[in-house]
Amino acid sequence: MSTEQYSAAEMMTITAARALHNGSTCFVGIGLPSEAANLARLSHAPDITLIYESGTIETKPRVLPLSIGDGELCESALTTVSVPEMFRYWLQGGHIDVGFLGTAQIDRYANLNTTVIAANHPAEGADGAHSYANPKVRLPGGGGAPEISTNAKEVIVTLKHSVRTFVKDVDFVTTLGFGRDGQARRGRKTIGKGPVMVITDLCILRPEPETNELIVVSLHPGVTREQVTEATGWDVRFADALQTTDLPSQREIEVLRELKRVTAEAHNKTESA
Amino acid sequence: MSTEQYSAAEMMTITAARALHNGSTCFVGIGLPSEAANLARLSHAPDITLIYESGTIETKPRVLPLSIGDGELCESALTTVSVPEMFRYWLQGGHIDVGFLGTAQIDRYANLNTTVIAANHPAEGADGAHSYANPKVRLPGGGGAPEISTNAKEVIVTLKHSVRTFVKDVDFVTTLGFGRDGQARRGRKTIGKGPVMVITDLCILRPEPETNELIVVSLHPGVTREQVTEATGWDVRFADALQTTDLPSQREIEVLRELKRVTAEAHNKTESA
Amino acid sequence: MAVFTTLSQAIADGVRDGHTIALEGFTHLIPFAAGHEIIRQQRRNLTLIRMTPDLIYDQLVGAGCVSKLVFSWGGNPGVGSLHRVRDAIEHSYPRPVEIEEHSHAAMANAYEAGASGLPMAVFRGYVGSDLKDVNPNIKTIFCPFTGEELAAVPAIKPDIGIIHAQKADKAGNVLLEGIVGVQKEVALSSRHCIVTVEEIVDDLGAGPNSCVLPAWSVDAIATVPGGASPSYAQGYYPRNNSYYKEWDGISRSRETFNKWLDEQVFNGDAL
Amino acid sequence: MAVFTTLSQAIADGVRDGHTIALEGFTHLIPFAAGHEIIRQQRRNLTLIRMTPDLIYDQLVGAGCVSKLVFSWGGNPGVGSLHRVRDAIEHSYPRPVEIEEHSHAAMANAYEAGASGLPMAVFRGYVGSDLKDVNPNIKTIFCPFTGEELAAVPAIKPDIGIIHAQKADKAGNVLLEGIVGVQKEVALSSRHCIVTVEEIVDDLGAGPNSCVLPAWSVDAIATVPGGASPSYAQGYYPRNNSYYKEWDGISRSRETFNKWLDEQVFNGDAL
Repeated sequence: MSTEQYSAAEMMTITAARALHNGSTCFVGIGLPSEAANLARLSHAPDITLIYESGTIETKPRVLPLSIGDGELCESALTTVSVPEMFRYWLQGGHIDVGFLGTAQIDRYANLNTTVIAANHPAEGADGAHSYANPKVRLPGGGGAPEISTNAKEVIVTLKHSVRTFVKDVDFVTTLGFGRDGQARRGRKTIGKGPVMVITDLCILRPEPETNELIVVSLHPGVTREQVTEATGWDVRFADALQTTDLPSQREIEVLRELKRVTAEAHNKTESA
Repeated sequence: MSTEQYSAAEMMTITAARALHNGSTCFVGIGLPSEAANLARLSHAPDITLIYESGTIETKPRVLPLSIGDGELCESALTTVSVPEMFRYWLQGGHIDVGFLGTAQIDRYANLNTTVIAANHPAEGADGAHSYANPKVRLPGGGGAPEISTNAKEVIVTLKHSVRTFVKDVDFVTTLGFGRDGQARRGRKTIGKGPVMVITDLCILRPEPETNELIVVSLHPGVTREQVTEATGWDVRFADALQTTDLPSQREIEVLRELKRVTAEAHNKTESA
Repeated sequence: MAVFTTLSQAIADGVRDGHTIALEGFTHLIPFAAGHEIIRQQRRNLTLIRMTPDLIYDQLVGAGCVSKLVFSWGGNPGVGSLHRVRDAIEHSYPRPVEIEEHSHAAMANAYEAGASGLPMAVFRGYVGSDLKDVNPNIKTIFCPFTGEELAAVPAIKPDIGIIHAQKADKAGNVLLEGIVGVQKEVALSSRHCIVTVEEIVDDLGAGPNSCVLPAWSVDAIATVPGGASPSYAQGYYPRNNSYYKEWDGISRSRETFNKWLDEQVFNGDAL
Repeated sequence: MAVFTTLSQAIADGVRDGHTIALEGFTHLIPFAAGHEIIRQQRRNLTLIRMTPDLIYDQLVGAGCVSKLVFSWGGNPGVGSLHRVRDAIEHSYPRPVEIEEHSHAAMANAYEAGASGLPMAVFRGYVGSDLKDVNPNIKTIFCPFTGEELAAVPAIKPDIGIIHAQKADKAGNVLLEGIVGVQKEVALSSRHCIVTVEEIVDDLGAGPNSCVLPAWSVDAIATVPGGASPSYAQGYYPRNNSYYKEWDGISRSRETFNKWLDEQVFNGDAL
């Protein structure tokens, strides 16, 4: 399949889907993660367990949910638990292999900001409280992410690549990546590994061993280093063994498009479950 | 009905049953409390809610349970919750009007001991740790009682009257009545009122205002002050307005005997639910 | 003990200006009709608690009922912003709204602690998050056995809890099924609990371990078929996803919102 | 991920001398067959955790498998004492057994905390009880918001959790119904979880909010019809109350107990 036959968004979703292993348990954020997680389930990972914060365990929706708690999620689930139980027993209890998150902003240490874009963020010396008191854009807030990121065994992040989203320091650390200095998880035995992979419409990034700075490990087909550098708000580095991401397969494209088609059909009905 | 027509044990059960109000929620201990609580439900308090620590809420057993978790309790319940939920949400959450307890030992401040009878309990200066290290008789332990007694709005205790059971100071405070000095609940706003009534086969006792010492407020028909004094391990006092407990009614006797008959029948089958 | 009443009476009897209120329902069973009735009765200075403020709080905030919002994720799920909430926070229109911001885990634990009669919830949370720096209600405690640092937040104990459920029986016992969210916790932690239901039935038909609220654990029950629309009631009607999308347009400007308020809530068909 | 196996294999693979093990089941669904298998495999120096030790632990203690017991109510419900447990505690026969004693609320909270991945449980407990003075694992913490004194106990996190359930489906998902006790908590807090079931079915037939353990949350499943007898399995067989009464006689003397052990467990019909 040539690069003309799929969009950058599809490339992102398919690459994110591939990051999920069959047989793993995945706590799924809404939006991009949900799309990729369900694509994984419908393609290479039929036995992946998808868990949503609404309490639905091992859900197999036919269409993508618009919200985190659509009826389809419950109807197709193995079982549905209360939200306190979900966060206490299943997430904090250590039963989640992968937390799969989107975000509005990410920084070089994979910290996530979904709280506030600051009106006048100082270039250095990032301070979340300062940003919070001086909002330019109010974002929806943390939701499940702060504890998914620390209580899941590992985290995968997916978002579109741009200088607005990939910043040197997030205005506000809603959700811990590796902290302002990249070392915030060091020595903390009761929390997970944190972000192991960030998947965008341009590339795949991983935290560098020791520093935990995100570096580009794979470029999507047709994407140049310059494109990534221009879309990244810090002086992003590239792995020595830089890879090219595998092309989407015919089947992956087909499954994804069919999923989006039935989803659009369902959600555009006046009333849909 | 004359006093010859019922036993002292029946008098105790019937009096204990009367202490429970229709419409209240009652957390029921096994044994004597369970018998009395079900008699209440089958006689004057059809809308009493009986709750057992096994998680069964609003249970209406046809026969008395042998254990705290007989199948009959669940089958006849409105709903059954997990044991952690029972203790957290329903008991500690403040939804229990009356905790209904039995005990092996009770003292003048209504402290309960179901842990250990000491081999050589010092006459004064009661010390639970000393008793624990020097057991004469090992009792079953606290079970639900320690938190029923503090998290229910009030507590009713029922047990047979004897110098072995009614002691000046319990060997071990498994479950708080009013403490070693009668004042342990004073100023504690987050716990319940504690024992409001103790019902035995001889009489009814209530804590005296201020001192919280148990005093006899009602003698069962035919019982003398001397009998109670002799059966009590401290110099028990009698209320100025000492009452005589109402005789059991014909109906109370009948309902109790029928309940015990069907219970015996059920439990004497080789296998019974 | 549950009293059967009308929604209008239940709100009139229960909700006072200045109350702290939780209207819960995690996407499913959101008590929209009760929210509209609070707007109609023009309650003011409410502190509203809800994990996902959603359209229902956008409406209450836009109608001027609210002075404080406690939440963990404020958006129109899958669609975008809550325009009325943002207008209140950013421009104090129609009134200023103070916010207290948490994570989902914190609020779920705080509801659980409220239902458990505890003063606080303890959980492994907010590790490395700046939310700790902007919310004084997030504190740290240490495990006396392991020394581990854990987060503590105050238990949620609303004056009024409002939920929507599928059904109640004639004795007033309530059954919730499907995505049950934090509704049992709301019912048990609130000083006064109002439940709207799709219908009253002879027999709940509940399994032995279903999510049932006994009649004596709730205070008022009102039958309001469709009372969760445009969210959904599993087994009764689906989520009106289109309405969630249309809300973006209605709520975007003060004019279109106020028109909606006037035409639909005060003088119209909204339940 | 659940592996289907035999009970004998599951115990051989999972249980080691010195392990901390919780065999739970609150009156209902007590995993007696698994207990007998542990006796047959002659495991030693086990720390056994259980709210209500009951006959199953009387048997394990009497058989010499146990060096420590963590419990909150030790008796034969409605009948009397656990004679083998008392003989071990009071006379070190057949081996000395150390005890750690709690209340039900403490243990229920400790299981809940274990399932929640926390190091400790916090609850309003042990107020005025001498149990605090004889159990160093009961500590005090203070609410940072209200100053209230609360109790803390360590979370229970067994090496091995063993439960009995009504059924599993062919994928290994497990359904418990009725009095579910603390079994979900045991399954989720244990490092390794063994489940015996009455039967394997095609479809669990579970309601949307039933107590279901996904296949990936348990480790070994063995089909053992009658595996909870003389306790009961709701929907399958009733509690054998007579046996509980007979046990009083069997267990009262070392001789009759050892005879039972030899004839029933090692060489007889006990599951």
